[in-house]
Amino acid sequence: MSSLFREHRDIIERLKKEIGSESLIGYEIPRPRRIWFSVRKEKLVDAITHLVGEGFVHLSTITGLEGENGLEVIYHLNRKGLEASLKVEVPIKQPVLPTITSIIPGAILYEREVHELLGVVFSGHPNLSPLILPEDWPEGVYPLRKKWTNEEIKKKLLKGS
Amino acid sequence: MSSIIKIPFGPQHPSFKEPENFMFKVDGEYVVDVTPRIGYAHRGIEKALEDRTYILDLYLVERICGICSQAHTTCYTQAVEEALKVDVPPRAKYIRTIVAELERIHNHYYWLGIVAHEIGFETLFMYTWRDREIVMDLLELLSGNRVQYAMNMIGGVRRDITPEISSEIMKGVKVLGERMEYYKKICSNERTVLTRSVNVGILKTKDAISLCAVGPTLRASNVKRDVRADDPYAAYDEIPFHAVTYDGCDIASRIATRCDEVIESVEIIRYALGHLPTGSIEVIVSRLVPSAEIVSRVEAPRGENMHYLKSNGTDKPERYKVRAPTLANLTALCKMLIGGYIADIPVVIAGIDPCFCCMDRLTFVDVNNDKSWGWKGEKLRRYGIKWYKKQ
Amino acid sequence: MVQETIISLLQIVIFPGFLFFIIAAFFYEWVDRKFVARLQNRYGPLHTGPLGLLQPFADFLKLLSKEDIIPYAADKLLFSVVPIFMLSLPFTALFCIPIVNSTAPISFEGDLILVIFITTLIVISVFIGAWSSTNRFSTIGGMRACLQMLGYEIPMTIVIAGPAIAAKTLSISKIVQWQTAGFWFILTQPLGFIIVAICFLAELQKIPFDIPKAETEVVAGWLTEFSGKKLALLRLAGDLEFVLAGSIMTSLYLGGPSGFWFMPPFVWFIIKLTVCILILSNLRGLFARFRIDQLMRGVWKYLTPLALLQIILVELIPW
Amino acid sequence: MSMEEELIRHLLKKPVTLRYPYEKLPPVKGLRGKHVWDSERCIGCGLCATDCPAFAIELIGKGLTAELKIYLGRCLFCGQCEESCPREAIRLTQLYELAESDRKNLILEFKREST
Repeated sequence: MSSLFREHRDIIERLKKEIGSESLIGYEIPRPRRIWFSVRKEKLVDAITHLVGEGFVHLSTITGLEGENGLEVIYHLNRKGLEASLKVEVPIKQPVLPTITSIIPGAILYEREVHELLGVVFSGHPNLSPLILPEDWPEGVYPLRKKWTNEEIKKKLLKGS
Repeated sequence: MSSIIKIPFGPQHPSFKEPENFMFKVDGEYVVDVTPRIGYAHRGIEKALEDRTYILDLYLVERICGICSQAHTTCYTQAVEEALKVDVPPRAKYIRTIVAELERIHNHYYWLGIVAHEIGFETLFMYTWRDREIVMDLLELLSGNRVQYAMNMIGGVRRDITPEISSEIMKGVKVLGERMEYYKKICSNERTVLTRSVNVGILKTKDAISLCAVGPTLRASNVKRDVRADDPYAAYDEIPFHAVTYDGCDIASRIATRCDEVIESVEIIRYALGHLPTGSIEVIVSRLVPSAEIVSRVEAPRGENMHYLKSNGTDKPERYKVRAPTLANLTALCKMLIGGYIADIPVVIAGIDPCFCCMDRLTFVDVNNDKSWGWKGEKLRRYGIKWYKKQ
Repeated sequence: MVQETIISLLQIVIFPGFLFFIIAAFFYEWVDRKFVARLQNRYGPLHTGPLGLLQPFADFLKLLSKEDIIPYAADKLLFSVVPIFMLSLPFTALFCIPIVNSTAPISFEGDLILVIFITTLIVISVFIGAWSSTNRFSTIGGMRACLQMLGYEIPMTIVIAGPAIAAKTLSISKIVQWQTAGFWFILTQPLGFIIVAICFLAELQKIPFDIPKAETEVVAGWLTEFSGKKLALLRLAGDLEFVLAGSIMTSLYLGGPSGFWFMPPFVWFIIKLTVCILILSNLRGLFARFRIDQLMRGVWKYLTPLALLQIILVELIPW
Repeated sequence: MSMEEELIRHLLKKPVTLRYPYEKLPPVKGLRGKHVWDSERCIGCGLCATDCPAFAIELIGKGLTAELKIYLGRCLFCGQCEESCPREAIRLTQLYELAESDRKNLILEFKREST
């Protein structure tokens, strides 16, 4: 088991060297084959390119959620069973993140989904059109945000139609 | 440049079992571009998961998809157990693996019937769905229900495998293995099936990796990646098995991959039944889940199933994200469709075994703003034929 | 004098005439559905009448009672004429087939060419029906039907000429008489029999070649807009075509109503017809559907040369 | 290589389809069907009502005089109520033919005999 943990720690060290230790806010290894990073917004693209270089080619998905202080976007990268989750915090007032579709083409759909349900704008995304919700979904209503509880959305929809 | 025509492959279409709409740009018989317009079966499950307790969520997660319900519940219960730092008794892990493999057999028989129906092979469709009854009866015997098994519970499994059930499963599984070998022989030698499946819906290895495809679609493009082998869960670390890969990158190799996977599942079930450890099958757990962030992955019949749980100490999850396999295969599907024949669209779409209600849990729409006149239903064959007449 | 006219009138209307053909059409649709069902390990029609025998008739009645919609943009006249026209074609062709004895009600030198012309006319009327119903699916289905006809018509015509050349006549009745005297053409021209079987499958739009009606791609093809009485007539026409195909195969290759034992010729004809129908049904349960381009390539690359080879063989082998 | 000999072999075999109203398979032992309620055992704790994913169980009254109303129309037959009941008061039987012509019959009313 320890060899596994040592390998995880090596990955973290290499990433720390790559993007500088101050922008790697925190890391954690809860169990074998799982690593959690949290990275500063500016260093996101470098961290992703570095990890892809390390072999984390498969992007399982991008999770978006509203944490205590602003929106959190988590990139779940995967290499042969080892799941590295990269967390990035985004202020709720100005949720903008650079897109990673140039590095991993498969991310194109996940980013559009986070954009639509959470309101995070991915700059440089080929076409950031809405993805899941119907065409007549009112502007600015992001269902996965805490503010928009079910009653709120119902009220908005009924008022809109 | 001959006329590019925009054709909607309508939400209501005989070859789709669920509402799904693809907007095709077609240059004569060849597909130039495809944009999926999905979301018809979107039920906002993630929002619903957040305001229900963990016990109620179990049954909501199970009903994300009709066929891969065991995969979703295994993934869910594993996530919650990891958050609770509870270790499930080994016998429960083995039972979970057995039911998961039975469900894989069930899914692949179902899928083979659908593909046979798409290429017009009615007889194979009838035969595969007749043999699927065997595995559904086994599951009913084991769990009390043919489709939504409700076998998993947070902290273990609800029903035990008695010796008679285990011998019954052994008998049924043997028949299933032989029948699948016969179907594999048919699908790889029958001339009419080959003409409709070889070099159809090509997904090269390079594209499969870069577009993050998952499951049999990925393994049929010669990429050896299987969650059961790489990131073993339940009892997969103690059960010897190898991931099946083919290098044909087309529908024929996807058929062969799934046939081999059924034969592999038969071996797994036999081994698991033989080495079933004794002991209890469940552990009583508290209803309040301490706060944690968990990523749990399972190899569903259609591909890698990923759940993300963020718990906050109460009895309701704070955020629960589900990413179904069909969603990952969607970009790969668009790649496959482009450049292919129009007549092959139903087969190629059926090739990735799409489960739109899985995917619609969260899905994609590309509303192109330029003038796209919506034809009811699907008229793309007409343009294919007109192009043929000119040829 | 009056008696003969009544008898011949009865012959035309009742026995080897309309009523018999309609009953034969329903019966053979039932045989086809039951046989393919048994091949696929299921029951097939069951509850209407003994062993589901009346199921085709029940479908026919049900459709007659259904609402008959003419699409708004459709060409009204053509749309209503086509079903009747399509029903009359197989009838006329069936009269040229000797059933009771070895001369058919209509038999003149060259009725073989009339029958082949009628099979082509059927496809033309399919196209007119499809075109007049201005539905996208039906136009696609109509186009596909014509493309398919381009494919199978030529090999079928070449191969059917085989028995005509061997029997040195162009009348089906004389060919049958020649076979009753001599031997059946299936013995000397087995290749011809196979090619005719495949071409009739394509003409009847059965499974390997049901591209015009491929429900997974084109909903119901050219049949999409027809409903009610028109659809009932069209389905009946389809069944009659099925009987027509079977009877052409029996009369050209299996010697029509001729048998050596005590049984009357009519029973022999029914037995041979059933055998041909079962062959066609078996083929129906065996294959997956071809794509339109594969069909065209397959027909032009394999079927037509084989048909030519068959004709050359007929020439070389004297008898 | 075609399925020809397989088809012929099945020609004489008995078809697989089960003609339901006339031939019925015996229900499997563990089948989850219609509910049965045991009034002595039930202590009216309401756990089944809270744990029902489809909110199909309604508890009337409290404690030992509680009665149950089950909406079969909404029930998933998942067996969670059977699972959560501390006293095994509610059980799922093997009765699976629950079709009704009238919606009111779909509501199971479990009353206590008023002694």
